Amino acid sequence: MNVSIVPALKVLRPAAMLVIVVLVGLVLGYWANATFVPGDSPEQPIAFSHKIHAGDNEIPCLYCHTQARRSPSAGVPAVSKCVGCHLEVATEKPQIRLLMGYWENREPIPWIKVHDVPDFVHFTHKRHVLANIECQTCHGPVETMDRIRVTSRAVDGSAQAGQPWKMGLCLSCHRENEVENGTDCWTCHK
Amino acid sequence: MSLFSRFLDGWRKYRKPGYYEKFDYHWTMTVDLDKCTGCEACMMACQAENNIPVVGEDEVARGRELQWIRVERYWEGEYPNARLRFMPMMCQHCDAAPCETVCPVSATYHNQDGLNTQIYNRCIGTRSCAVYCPYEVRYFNYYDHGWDSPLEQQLNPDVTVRGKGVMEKCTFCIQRIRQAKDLAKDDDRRRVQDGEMQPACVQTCPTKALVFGDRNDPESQVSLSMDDPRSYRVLDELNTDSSVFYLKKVDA
Amino acid sequence: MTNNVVGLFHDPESALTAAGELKGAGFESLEIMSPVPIHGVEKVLGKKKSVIKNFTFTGALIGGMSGFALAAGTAVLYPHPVGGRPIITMPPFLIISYELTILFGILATVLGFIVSSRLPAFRNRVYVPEAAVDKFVVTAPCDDAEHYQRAKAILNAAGAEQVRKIRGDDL
Amino acid sequence: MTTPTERNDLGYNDIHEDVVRSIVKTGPKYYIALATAGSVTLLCFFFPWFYQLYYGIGAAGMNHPGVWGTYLSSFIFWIGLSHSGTLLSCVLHLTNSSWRKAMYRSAEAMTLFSLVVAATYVMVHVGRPWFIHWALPYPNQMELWPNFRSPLLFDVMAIATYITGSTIFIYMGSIPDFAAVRDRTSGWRNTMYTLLSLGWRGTDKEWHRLHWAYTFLAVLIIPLAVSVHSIVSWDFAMSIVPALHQTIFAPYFVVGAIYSGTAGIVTVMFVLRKTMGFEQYITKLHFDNLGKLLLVLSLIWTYINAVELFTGWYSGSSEEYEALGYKLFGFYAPLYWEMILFCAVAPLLMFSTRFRTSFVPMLILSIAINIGMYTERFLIIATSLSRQYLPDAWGVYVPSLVEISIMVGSFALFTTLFLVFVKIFPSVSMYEVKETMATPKIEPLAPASGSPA
Repeated sequence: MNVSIVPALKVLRPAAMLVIVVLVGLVLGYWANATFVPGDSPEQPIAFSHKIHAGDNEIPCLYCHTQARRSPSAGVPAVSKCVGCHLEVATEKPQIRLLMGYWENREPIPWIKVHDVPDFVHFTHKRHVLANIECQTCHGPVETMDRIRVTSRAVDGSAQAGQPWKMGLCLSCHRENEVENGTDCWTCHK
Repeated sequence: MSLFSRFLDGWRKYRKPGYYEKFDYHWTMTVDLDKCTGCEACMMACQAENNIPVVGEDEVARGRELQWIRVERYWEGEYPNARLRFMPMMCQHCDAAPCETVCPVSATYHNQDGLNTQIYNRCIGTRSCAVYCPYEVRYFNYYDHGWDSPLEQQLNPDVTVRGKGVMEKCTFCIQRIRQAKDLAKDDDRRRVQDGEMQPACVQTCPTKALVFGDRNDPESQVSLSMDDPRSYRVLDELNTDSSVFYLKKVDA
Repeated sequence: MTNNVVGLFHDPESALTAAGELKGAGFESLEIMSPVPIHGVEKVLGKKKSVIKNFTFTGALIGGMSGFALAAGTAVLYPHPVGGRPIITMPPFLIISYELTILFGILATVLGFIVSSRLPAFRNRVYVPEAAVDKFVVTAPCDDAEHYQRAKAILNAAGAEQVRKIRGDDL
Repeated sequence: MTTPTERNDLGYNDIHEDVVRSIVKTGPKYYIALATAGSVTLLCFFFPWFYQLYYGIGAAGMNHPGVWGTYLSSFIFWIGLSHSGTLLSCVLHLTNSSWRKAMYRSAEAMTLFSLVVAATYVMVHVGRPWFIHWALPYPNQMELWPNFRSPLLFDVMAIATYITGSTIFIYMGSIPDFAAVRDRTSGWRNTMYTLLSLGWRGTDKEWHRLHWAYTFLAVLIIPLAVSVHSIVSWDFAMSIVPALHQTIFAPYFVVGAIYSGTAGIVTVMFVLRKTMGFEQYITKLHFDNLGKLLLVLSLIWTYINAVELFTGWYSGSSEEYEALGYKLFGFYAPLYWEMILFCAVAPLLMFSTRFRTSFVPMLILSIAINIGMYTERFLIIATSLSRQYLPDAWGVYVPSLVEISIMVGSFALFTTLFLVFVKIFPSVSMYEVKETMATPKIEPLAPASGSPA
């Protein structure tokens, strides 16, 4: 007669394999989702390209998002702002005709909001713009994007496509720059 | 800064109590009970400013009202010689607050403005802070309260709408304090000036019984009011070191 | 693969006697299996020392220190001034450290038990199921037939109810 | 050595048979009991809880100022009930009391399951249980950690340690028994017991190691158990609420916990004895000894209660006076006097040996004590919160139907867990009962030849 736990382990082998496969699948799935699946990037009513405007033509962000330096929200430009240029520029392109359609109907363009801070956060663009923080610090390389896409920054500073903002990002930056009351919860949550 | 040097730095800085005495601001309120008429306008102003839901008759009857400031009524003597006294009671923003130590998740703590914070999205709803608070000024959201349309249109966008299972309390209108500081920064001023900012209740009080300001500024209205000989703090014997001073009602 | 001789006894005293005699006759790595712990094994098979106490002590020590480090370290990483107390508040942090002392002490004791008793058994080991019920069993490895006969004689003389041979390939 | 069994002719093999039978032979009664307990748990515990999760804590009767209610008193009750099993078992192990051996396994199981129920109650109690993990220390990208200065967090740490410790303690004490059951079972049971027993063989070395490991665990768990209920008491005593801010709370809670836990053991012993056929192992001796312990505990408990009243009265503070008067004559006064009757007066019956050795009266008394102890926990919260500093905030708290249903359901949950336990664990420790007996007399396995002189 003898005793060991090996036979019992053998009986459990299929179950253990199943658990391992499921675990590995979960980890792989998470990784693949984080790496390959593009983040939130909805199709806008007009295929506006930040690459053409901010990248190729080097229009400063604040030229259109004028409210960013004055108010908590950066805002989207009014249709008149677009039309101001596009009465002259690239008037024949189909997307511009779409734009002119809104202009003539006196309707705002129903842009879909892409970048949104999580609930319970009061973020103000004004203080960050006035502190000379590059827009790309949080929004990623917008000037290279044809269609805007959620991009945040890892705590180490690298751009993370498809990732929403997390509190650790705000905190690490506030800590690095020794912002006054930068880690006080009431600075952002109230 | 590496983790270890942050640890060492923190150790040196925070080993002894008392570091909190060097607040940037020390927001303080005084309540002149001689001037208070018990009109409860402060309660209404607070309700409107801070998105405080109306819980309804039934819930109030069960003792679940939400009101960050309440006017307590005390009768002294028997009819017909009864005298009525009012005492507006809101979060006292104690510097040695009993509620802060008990929160297991640091949803309430003391910030550098000398304020007792309440972070709604960190709160897990153990309700211990409400038990520990001797002033009974912490209110709990027993349900998700809604606003009948179109009342939701009047919600203050600068204040979080709290959901069920969250503790809430008076913040001295932190959204207004932040705004005042924001404007002060724009003007390259270093400090918020006295009277530049007032919480909703102070702004509304018709008899100016409430005074709000920075205690660190010896010239401020609140500092002068605090030094009044009638000044006292409620339950001072508990050593909560509260930031709301009451000026005693003087009987004629 | 070594063969084993197994003697079943029905009381602990005769099992101990048999074990003593086998040891005297030069058999080594004797084991006594029993349904209950036997008193007096140490006199026959020699004193045992366990390393468990070292595990427990080390675990408790590490637990106490890491408990304090956890509480104090996390408090300075994100300082939240609370109730006018210092950030590194001794009395409550010592309570955390006390609890972790015990937790790590317990976990280390379990580890010490597993290490020192060589459990779980991943390789087959000599076993007699009756030992879990009411028999006291003496086992000794024996390589050849001559050894086996000698052991059998000793066991029978000590009053064994049964002597079995468990061959190496059975294991 | 004294034999705790009534019949002295019991052999090793009889015990073996009895215990294995209690595991493998399952009658329809068992399944009926399990199904009943399980469905009551589902209906009375989980269903109302989900209702409460959906609508918010408002489903319970809590209000302002009674923000804590029966959820917390049930939590303390279950934590308290957990105190006797493992603690008593450890003390009796270290003092080498032989009467412990037949009952300690089920007492420890009681500890474990009470703790599980108590931990569940924490989830029921908090307003947003889906964020309960924020109270656990784990690294995160915000470097934001729980507040280690909070007595509630001491609770988290202490209860986590206690659950770990008592699980390990009951498991380690059962390893030899798992091995014994392993040899008698087949199929999935055999697989389970092989793994649980780790390949235990009962060699002299293994026994030696087990003895020391077990002793060290016992030594570690005694201070742990004392600390757990002290910490629970600090949830209250560290506040500045008039009737809660008392230095005597830690010993008060520990004594109360052991008291109600011991009464719980008496109840469980009685039920096990009747339903599992352990009449021979759980005897008058156990009831007698537990009765003596209960009597001592009730006297200490009464004394501490008197001290609590005295300090309140002697303090001369108006808030303490008010709270004290409210406790004795206020809204909750009938409950207070019921508690005094059940926990201080009725246990005096146990001065009589005849009472201690009668099973049914002991059962009734043990249940009465636990009802009284539950009331005590409820009163600590309800009366103290009703009368605090500012008279404007005085109020009364009454539990709602949801709370009462969850309380009933928690007992069913405990019963369900316990019913599962008796079919997996040998609920009487075989090897330790064997240890108390003389060398085996009957030999059903081997032929009688060669029996020693």
